[in-house]
Amino acid sequence: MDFTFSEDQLLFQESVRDFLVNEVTPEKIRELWQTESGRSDALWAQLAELGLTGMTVPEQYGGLGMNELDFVLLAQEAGYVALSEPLVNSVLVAAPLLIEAGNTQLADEWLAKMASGEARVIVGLEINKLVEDAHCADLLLLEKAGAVYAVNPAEASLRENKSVDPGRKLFAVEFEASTAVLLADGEQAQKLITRALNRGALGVAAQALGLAQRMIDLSVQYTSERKQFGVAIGSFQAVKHHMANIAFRLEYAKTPVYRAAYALANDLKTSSENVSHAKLVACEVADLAAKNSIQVHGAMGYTWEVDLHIFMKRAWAFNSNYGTAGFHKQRVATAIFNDGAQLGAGKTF
Amino acid sequence: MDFTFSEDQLLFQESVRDFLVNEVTPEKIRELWQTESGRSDALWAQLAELGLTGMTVPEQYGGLGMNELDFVLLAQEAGYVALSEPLVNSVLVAAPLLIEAGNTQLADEWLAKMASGEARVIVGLEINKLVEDAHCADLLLLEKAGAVYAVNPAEASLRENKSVDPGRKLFAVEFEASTAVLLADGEQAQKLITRALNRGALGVAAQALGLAQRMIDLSVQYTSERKQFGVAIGSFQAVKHHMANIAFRLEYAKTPVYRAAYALANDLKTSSENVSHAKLVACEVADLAAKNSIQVHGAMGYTWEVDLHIFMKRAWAFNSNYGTAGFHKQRVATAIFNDGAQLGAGKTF
Amino acid sequence: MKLEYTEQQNAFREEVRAWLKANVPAEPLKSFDTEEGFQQHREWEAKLYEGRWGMITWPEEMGGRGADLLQWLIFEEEYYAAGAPLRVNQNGIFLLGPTLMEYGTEQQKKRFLNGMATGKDIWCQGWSEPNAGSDMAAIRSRADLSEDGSHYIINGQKTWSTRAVWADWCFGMFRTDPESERHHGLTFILVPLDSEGITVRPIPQLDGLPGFAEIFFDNVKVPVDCRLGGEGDGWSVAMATAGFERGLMLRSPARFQETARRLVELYKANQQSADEDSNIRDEVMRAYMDAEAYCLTTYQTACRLMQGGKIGAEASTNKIFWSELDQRMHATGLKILATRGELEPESPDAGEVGKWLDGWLFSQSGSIYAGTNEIQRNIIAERLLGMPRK
Amino acid sequence: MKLEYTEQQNAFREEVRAWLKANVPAEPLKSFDTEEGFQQHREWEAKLYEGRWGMITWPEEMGGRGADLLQWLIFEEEYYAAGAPLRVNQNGIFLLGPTLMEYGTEQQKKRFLNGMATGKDIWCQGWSEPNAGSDMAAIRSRADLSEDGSHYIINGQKTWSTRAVWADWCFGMFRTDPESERHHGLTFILVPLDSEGITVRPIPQLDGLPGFAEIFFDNVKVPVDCRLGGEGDGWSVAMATAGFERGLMLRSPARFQETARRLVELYKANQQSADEDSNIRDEVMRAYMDAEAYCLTTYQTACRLMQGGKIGAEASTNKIFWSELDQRMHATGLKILATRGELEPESPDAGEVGKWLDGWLFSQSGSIYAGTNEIQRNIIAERLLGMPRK
Repeated sequence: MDFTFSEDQLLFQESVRDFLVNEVTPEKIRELWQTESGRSDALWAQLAELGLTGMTVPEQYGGLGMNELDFVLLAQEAGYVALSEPLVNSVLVAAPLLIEAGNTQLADEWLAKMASGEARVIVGLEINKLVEDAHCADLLLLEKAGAVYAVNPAEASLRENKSVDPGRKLFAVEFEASTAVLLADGEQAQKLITRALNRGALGVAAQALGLAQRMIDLSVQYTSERKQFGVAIGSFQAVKHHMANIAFRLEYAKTPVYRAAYALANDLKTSSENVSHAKLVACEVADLAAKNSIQVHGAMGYTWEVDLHIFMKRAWAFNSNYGTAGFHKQRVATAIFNDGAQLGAGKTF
Repeated sequence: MDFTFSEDQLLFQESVRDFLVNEVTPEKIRELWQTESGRSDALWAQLAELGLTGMTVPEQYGGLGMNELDFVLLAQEAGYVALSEPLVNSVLVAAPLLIEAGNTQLADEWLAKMASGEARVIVGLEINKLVEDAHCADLLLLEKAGAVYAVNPAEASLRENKSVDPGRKLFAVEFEASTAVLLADGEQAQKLITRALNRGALGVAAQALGLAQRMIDLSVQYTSERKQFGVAIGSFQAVKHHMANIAFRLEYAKTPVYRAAYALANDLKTSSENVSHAKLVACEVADLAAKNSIQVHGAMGYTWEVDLHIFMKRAWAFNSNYGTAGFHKQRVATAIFNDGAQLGAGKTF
Repeated sequence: MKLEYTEQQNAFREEVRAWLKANVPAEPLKSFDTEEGFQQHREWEAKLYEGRWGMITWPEEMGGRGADLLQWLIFEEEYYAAGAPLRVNQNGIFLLGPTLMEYGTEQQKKRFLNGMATGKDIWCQGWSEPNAGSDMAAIRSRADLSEDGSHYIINGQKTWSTRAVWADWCFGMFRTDPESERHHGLTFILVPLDSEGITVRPIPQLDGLPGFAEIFFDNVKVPVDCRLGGEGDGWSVAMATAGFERGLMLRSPARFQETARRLVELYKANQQSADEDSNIRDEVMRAYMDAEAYCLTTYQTACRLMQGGKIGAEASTNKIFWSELDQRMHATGLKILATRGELEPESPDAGEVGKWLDGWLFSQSGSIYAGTNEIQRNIIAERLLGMPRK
Repeated sequence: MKLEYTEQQNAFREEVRAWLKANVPAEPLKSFDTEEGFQQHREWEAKLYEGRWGMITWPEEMGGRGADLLQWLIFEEEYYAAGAPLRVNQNGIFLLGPTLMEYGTEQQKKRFLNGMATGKDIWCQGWSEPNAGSDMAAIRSRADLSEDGSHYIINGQKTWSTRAVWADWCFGMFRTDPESERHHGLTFILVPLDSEGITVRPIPQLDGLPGFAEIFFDNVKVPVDCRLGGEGDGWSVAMATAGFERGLMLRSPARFQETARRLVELYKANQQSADEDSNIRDEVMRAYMDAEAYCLTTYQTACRLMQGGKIGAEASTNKIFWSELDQRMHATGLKILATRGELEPESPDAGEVGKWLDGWLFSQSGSIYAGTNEIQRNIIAERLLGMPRK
């Protein structure tokens, strides 16, 4: 029994954090909002150089051959800077799906390019209705009517939708099955989809942890500097308690997320319920962080100018991403209310 | 349109409040806890003298012939002192039920005695499972298997149960229908029971308002006197906000209670939903008052010695009295989710 | 207590309803945080004025109807039920107007009230300053009387001034006694926004639109007859402006009851998916009950005031209740919309849901402006409950 | 990360389980807040000691098993799952014991540890004073060294001393330097409760039982060899006692996981009526998830500590989380029980529900004792987040 990350995992997290905090600054984010695609090839290349885009790509394709547990802390850091490049989905959803689909020709064609950063492979699951970042896809892996297809973006039509979060690019995607490669249908497709959904939800959950931490940091900094009635507003007990309420819940959202990553990495039978627990509490704490942070920022928090909204809007958008609270509650309920459920002390591991 | 109480109603409230605060002190309550019956004939006689026991008894029987709206503020005051005498139920539930049952012989026999304070008539509805104060009843009006009976207490067997609130006396009551007078069955019984239940729930709601106010008052007093870290703990913002959170909700629980009283007094079609709304929010605010009050009292609030628990336990016991939150939520849901529901601006009155 | 409308009240409601039915624009106006929308709303105000519906609580001789608070509530119920446009000149007609009637000279009333009523002059507030958000007594912008006593010279900065970007006038408080502290030495002054030395810097809000602005004053000359009340009396004039009756004008129950009604509809239309999260049903029900309670308490207060009663800490209990209710209702709406909840109204796949996102963003400000809810809680604890200040 | 038990850990669990199965009393013991129950629990402690299960984290030579934190967690899981009795001497074995091992002289260890381990000596705490609840630095009870230096003379009053009514010894802090302020000049002293000059006044708690007491000291003579650590070092000795590892001993996840499990059962047994209030299902699910999260985080912390990590503000996040979870779970339990929820366990119509009411009452103290949750939130804000103190 060891519920800690390895030295290596922690060091990797630290170096990725340093990179992201320096490179993905609020100023850069605002610049990218002004561009057509909202995405940066240069940044993507840097992420590839760090080995990140190939984290889950097998070594034979030039990747690192790592798993969900190796990546979860990095996804958290991606959330901390509200990264908009499709890194988390690429690592957690696209590469594993491509591998598990078992089409060696496609795998051979794309995995090396994913690892090198040459290509972005984008997954679209029906649970999300719209496909994020479909516009910058080199290959689309799409769920449609219970089957999974590999789609050449040139054969798909995209209809853009605007999210409240200017960093999210959402598209309704249509394609003819006849123009695509069928990867799986029936039961196999269901399996693939469930696993992709779990990984996507884990990615959202991990990023939500980072978002919550960032909003705490921004708020603590703001309230320590901003004065009212002659003192820093961060010295008011009501302001402190708003922050403490995020912080203590965050501690109890992290471990469910790590456990979910572990479950997926080890293909445990409890994966789905663990992921749902993680997604629920991580999104809740990010949501609370948004609520309390805007409140302690006062009118400043309501502006476009202060950086808080970058993270707040991402947190709002994440609430229903890869499954609403209701969807995940149903999965947890199924696990704990069934008659054979193993509950109580000593039944956790 | 006039949403205010009359001068007379407010003056009556004031005089009853003065009486109760002087006569039903925490010291007296603790004394009564030590007695076998827990009830005081002397106090009951005083309540009768003030005209209270006959509030809803027709004038021809020596009562005041008043209605739910005339009484609601007084029920609130009864809650403020955590009165244990069965006054609220007698006025709101027993007398109206006896009148509406339409058995003139029984009415002639008992109503005058109720007004004069000579007799206590106690109602037992199945929704409460146990019958409060059955031990001091001169006549029992009991629901059983869809019918309503008048039962001579001598023909009933009582099994005492202990409530967390030492001021509440609860009894499982059994009787043979053959020894009782059948007052109503079938549809008529249903009507009587629903009306009695609504009145009982209104009584609980009104008392809950008083309880919440009392807990605020006790807590404000305690935290203004008690010092920690060199200052009155009531000057800490967290303590203030605990209290403010009760106070602002209390303002928005009062008007639903008054509206419910008005609806019952005027036999409006919305009575049931109005009562349920009132019961829900009034019990919630009393529950919150208990929670926040014990917290600001610190360890003192956890003792038997400080008066807070007298009111806190009554609030806890009221939560499921005359219908759980679930029961009342169902009634509200029925009203607002049906397809013909008249909702929105301008539809309130 | 009589919870029934009189015949006159019912007739009044019918009259309002009929006029609105005939006049409310079929197409919703653009947001008044855009230049085009602002002009549309200004025109709507003119139309309301023509029908004498612009400020019904004003006296008849000033274009109003001398309506009482209950008529106001009825008017608002019909107004919201009809989906009529938001009021772009509410700062003028509901806040400054009544204050002018109380503190203004005859000349000032003549000069300002009509332009306010017709929508010709749109007013914005100049309360907050960069370091005086919830703490108005910390105001530092100065107004110095010229040597000849003919005008004030204003220097300083105001911020969070709603709709200042396209407004015509600003009213606010300025420090006329440079030695003074806190709420002493402040004066209430009306400032034309086209004065020389004024710079208005739009502040984009959460939705990206410039809903408010900073106003910079650089030696701005304002004639003394633009002073409302006496020099140094600013605080008491301003407090009158901030009173509850005025608050009621701005946040009438109808607004929240209509949101609650739409939420019930939204829930019913999506019940199957919504019920996956068993809290949602409860939240919807609670929204309905709370909006109803807000209505009940407002009616109670209005009746009490009409009978000569005074306002206590209701302004604070009220502020907390409606603002947090508004946020909860919109949060629930977005939950029901699920993945559609994040879409901007103009998105092709958004459907009829944009209102909820807009409303959600707007609701965020409710717990902040006009004294944060933390300050309101302090006020309740100290003034209503008498807890020790420190 | 490896979330699987080792073979040794599994074997250890089996051993614990087998012993408990053979030894846990079939009939639940009476409450240890009654005299009879107290004696029953004291006997149970003796039995645990005989099986070397009394304080498994103690070194073997002191009757323990030198168990690590993970073994402790496993032990607790089996202990709660078996429904074994509450620990009447937890103040001694989990708080004072380890402190004695660290700060005590050899003679003191010899003298006190065995009686503590066997349950012969039950210890209570003497921290709080009437005007020093959450503010331990405000302690005013004095211990003056006698002229010959052989003993202290203690005067003053302690309060909220849990189980002091039937305890044998008290440990606590006293002011030995009368000139000192705050946390200086305090000394940690062990006091036999049968000393002359001691009066113990029981304080009845919410359930009417004397769960704690006030202790009055009137010229109580205590030999100097009852001092733990140096004179004036009380604060640092006490802080060691209050540390997280100790907290973990007292509030292990197993307790809350078993409550959550019982809550799920209660819900399933009453699902039809419980579902009338759609929140209940959600609350039950949340209770399960939160208890699980508490377990996960505790395991994480335990593993980190075993690898040489240090404790930060976890003691505060932990305190808030479990105490509020405990209250919520019991509130939900009572809601499900509906009208039965208010009944005392011995009531004929209560059925098997008394546990919930008892647990609810007990849970009320969780957010208050050992530093109220408001103080814990201050600590998180100031120490974990670095917010300004004032």
